[in-house]
Amino acid sequence: MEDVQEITLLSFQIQEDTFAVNALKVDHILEVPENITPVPNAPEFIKGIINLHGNIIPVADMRIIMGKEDITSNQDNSIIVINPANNQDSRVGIMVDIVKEVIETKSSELKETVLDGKKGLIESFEGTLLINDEFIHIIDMNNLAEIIEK
Amino acid sequence: MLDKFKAKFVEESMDNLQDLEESLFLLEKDLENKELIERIFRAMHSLKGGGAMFGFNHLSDFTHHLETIFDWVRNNKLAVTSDLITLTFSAIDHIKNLIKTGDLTDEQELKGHNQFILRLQSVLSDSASTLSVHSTVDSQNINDEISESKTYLINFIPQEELLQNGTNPLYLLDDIHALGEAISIAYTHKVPSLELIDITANYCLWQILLNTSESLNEIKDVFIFVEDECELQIDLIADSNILQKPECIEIIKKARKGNSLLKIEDFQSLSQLKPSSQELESGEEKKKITAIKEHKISSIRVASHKIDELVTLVSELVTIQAQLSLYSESNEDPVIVSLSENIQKLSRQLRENAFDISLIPLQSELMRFQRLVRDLSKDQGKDIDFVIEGGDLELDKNIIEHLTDPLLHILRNSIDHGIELPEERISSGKSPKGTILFKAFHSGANVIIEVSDDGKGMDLEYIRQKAISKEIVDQNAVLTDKEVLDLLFVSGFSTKDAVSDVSGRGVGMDVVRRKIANIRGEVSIDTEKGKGTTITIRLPLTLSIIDGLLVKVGANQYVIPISAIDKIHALDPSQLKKSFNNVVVLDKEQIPYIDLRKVFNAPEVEHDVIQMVMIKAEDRITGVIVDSVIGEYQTVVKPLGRYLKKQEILSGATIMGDGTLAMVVDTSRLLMERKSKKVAG
Amino acid sequence: MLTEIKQQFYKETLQELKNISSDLSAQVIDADRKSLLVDRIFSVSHQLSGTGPMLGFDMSSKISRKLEKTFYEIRSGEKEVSLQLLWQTKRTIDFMIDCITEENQTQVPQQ
Amino acid sequence: MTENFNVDFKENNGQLDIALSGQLTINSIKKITEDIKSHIKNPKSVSVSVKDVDNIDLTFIQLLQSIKNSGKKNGYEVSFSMKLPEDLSALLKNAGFSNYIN
Repeated sequence: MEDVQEITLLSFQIQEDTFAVNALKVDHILEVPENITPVPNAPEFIKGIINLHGNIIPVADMRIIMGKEDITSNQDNSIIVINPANNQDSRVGIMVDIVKEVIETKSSELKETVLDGKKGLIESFEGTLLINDEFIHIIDMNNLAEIIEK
Repeated sequence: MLDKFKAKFVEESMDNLQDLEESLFLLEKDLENKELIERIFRAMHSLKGGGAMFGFNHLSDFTHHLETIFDWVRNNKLAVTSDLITLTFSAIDHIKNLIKTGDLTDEQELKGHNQFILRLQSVLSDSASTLSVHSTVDSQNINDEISESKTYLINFIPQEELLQNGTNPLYLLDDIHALGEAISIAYTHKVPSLELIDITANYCLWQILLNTSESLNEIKDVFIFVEDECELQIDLIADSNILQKPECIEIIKKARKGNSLLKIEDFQSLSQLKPSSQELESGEEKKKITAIKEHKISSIRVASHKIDELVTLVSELVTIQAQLSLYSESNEDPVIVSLSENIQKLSRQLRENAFDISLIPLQSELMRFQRLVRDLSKDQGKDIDFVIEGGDLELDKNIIEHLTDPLLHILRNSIDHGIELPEERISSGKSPKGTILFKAFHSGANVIIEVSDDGKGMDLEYIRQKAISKEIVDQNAVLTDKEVLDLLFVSGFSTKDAVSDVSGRGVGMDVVRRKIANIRGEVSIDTEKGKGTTITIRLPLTLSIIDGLLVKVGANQYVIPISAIDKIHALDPSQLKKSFNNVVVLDKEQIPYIDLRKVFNAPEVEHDVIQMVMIKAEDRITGVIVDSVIGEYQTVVKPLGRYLKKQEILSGATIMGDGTLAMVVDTSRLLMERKSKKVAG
Repeated sequence: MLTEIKQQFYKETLQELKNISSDLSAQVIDADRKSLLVDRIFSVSHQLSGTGPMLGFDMSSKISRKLEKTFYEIRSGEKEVSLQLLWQTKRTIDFMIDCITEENQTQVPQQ
Repeated sequence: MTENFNVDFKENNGQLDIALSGQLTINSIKKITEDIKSHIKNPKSVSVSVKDVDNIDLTFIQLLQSIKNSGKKNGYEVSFSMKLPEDLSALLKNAGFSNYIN
């Protein structure tokens, strides 16, 4: 058996689904700025680049990555800047419908993620948490980074 | 915490190794340079010590053997040979490996490691015979070594207890004589008469004149176990052997007779040493020590990420400052305007300083090049003089990091395929020794690095034929020499199977060009059959700042590096419509062009006039169509990062004064893209 | 009991000193053996200077303290091993052999 | 412990001859010194001859010097004659004591 670890998650909503990422690897949560500079010839899910305190951060639209069709924006949209490899180069913003909450839990609470059919481009999840009858799928950040990189 | 020290050790060891390699190179040219030998020994010594401390046991053990070899060398027990230097070089490689990997776990590697240690040990045992000869030769053949030997005056004044503690001073004096030619003067005037004597006490003291080529340490070590029981002073009195000079013999006679102690000054007239030679000597030593200290203080070690951070912060400051300027101009508050101007001045200086800090001398990488040339030429039996000019030139560390591999590749090509074997060179009327000249210099806002060899040059016809056989060019194509050479850069032109091919110069040049292009550099080749080849790399001074032309394409702003721009032309859009095959006629010249609006999929807007930026690359002009030109702009380039590295035409982005972003166009990539498309279809 | 311990100590120390002395007489001392020797010299001198006085080997332990100090420095890297140093070490070790032997002889009758 | 050195004295008309041999080192030097002290009463001259030496060290050289100094003080002549094996004479010579050897 694996050691039981305390984990801190940041959950967010993408339409009807709730996901979460490791909160320790979240650098910033931003409002969607007015101008995201589009990058020509980039994959569809790359919204563009933004200026975050003098650094260039690419922003990926999680709704497209998750295979959602409706990508109309609203006021609650946020960008979560994650840093999977803990260096400047690996920082990327992911655009989500709404940021929900910080969850403290234990690794033993995680269940294996079972998905009905493919959820967009993501191939692996670190697990699923059931809180108040709601499934929260924990995104494997490295997998996400690989997808954006491709 | 320990990890931090460990990382520091690794970093420092790498420095140490570099120093070691540098010294070895110098030693190879000057086999008996004591100072170098000492430096080498020191470097090994600290590697060993640090290695043990931080748990690099194999490293420590291995270096210990190497250190012993150089301990022998510095004690004249072992001569420096070219073989020894070669062995040491490969030992350094092994040490590097041990530093990177830590202790070995792989069976095979461990075996190799142990075999290497045996090799090192055999160096010592092989010299066994020479050793025993040497130590006896020392005293007899001392006259042959006059030039190297020095004369010391040793004052040995034991305490009374010396004998009770089991020391036999006669032996020590005998040992002094074994170090070279020596004359001892024993002073017995303190011996009391029978009635008063404590017979087991020591009453004698000695002065010894010693001429030896041994080090001061070796002399001191004679007295190692009596140092607490005696006064000992060793002074250099002459840089040569003065023992047989009549004046010296006279001085000694007098001292013996009169029981009067010799003084250093007594020998002044006898030596070439300047007055107060002894002070001079220690003064020199002091100077050396302070020199080292000063050296340490004059530079400090900073983790490179901290410099990156500094540059980032300064860039941010510059950006904010630009915003402030914009605001103050529109605000017309004289106080703010003047404050803003001051901040602008300061931040510009600060920026220049910060960029200057991130420059490092090319020197740091040269060692690897020297190693490569040395090792490869030895392997291949080629005699090559590797000349370096401009090694102190400074470049952005990020550029240097990316420059090393391509340069190694170019050098390898020069050695493998350029420089001929000595006999071959003789038969073609050249000196048997080939030369590779590595030259770095400034040229405007660029740095040029040239690697030229006086080897056999490239066979253009061969390259042409090969390109034809690979269906890269048409059989009937008429190509200039330059165009033929450009074929070398076409990817897939030369492949690995060509490595062993003697005419295969230019192997992997496509990779070289790509890597150089990544740091916004350009590569070109000049060659003359039979005479040699020159590869020229043109680089920007720094990666993080460029002078750019800000242009607009669609809704986006882009920066085109000024260095690539020849001039700007305004065009009537109708001129493009008339053109076919993307060529526009200007001043009766056909100019191929690239429409950035198409490349970037920007919606085509009707303009009265559009702008064509003329890009010059490799003597060709290509037009780049943009919607409008905004102006010149000096800017800090930020990388787009790993997620957007596929966007090859863009080399980065820059933050404008108002906080918006503009992307930087990589012109050479843009042109290449166009070329490869053309080649493809 | 003390006599036994003393004899044991004497025998072992003497043997090690003799071994070291003969190793030091070798024409060539390669690096490996050298570092081993340094360790051995340190440990025998350390032992003798520590335990020696308790067992009545006053003189030899006094001398061994010099070795101990020097070889401590060598092991910690403060001092280097020169040929001359090894030679002086051999001289000292040889003297210690004489010394410890004599001390053993002169004390045995008293026990 | 048997003595491994030998001291002989011959007195003739105020002329004292001292003959020494064997181990002339720190271990025996006290005895040798006592012996000599007890024999030197009020001589006219002292002649020390050293031969068949097994070993010699500084204490012995100092003893010789001390005898010489006593002679100077008390007004008698002191002379030495030393026959040493080659290694020992080299040792003394290297230590600056060549004037004691003949």
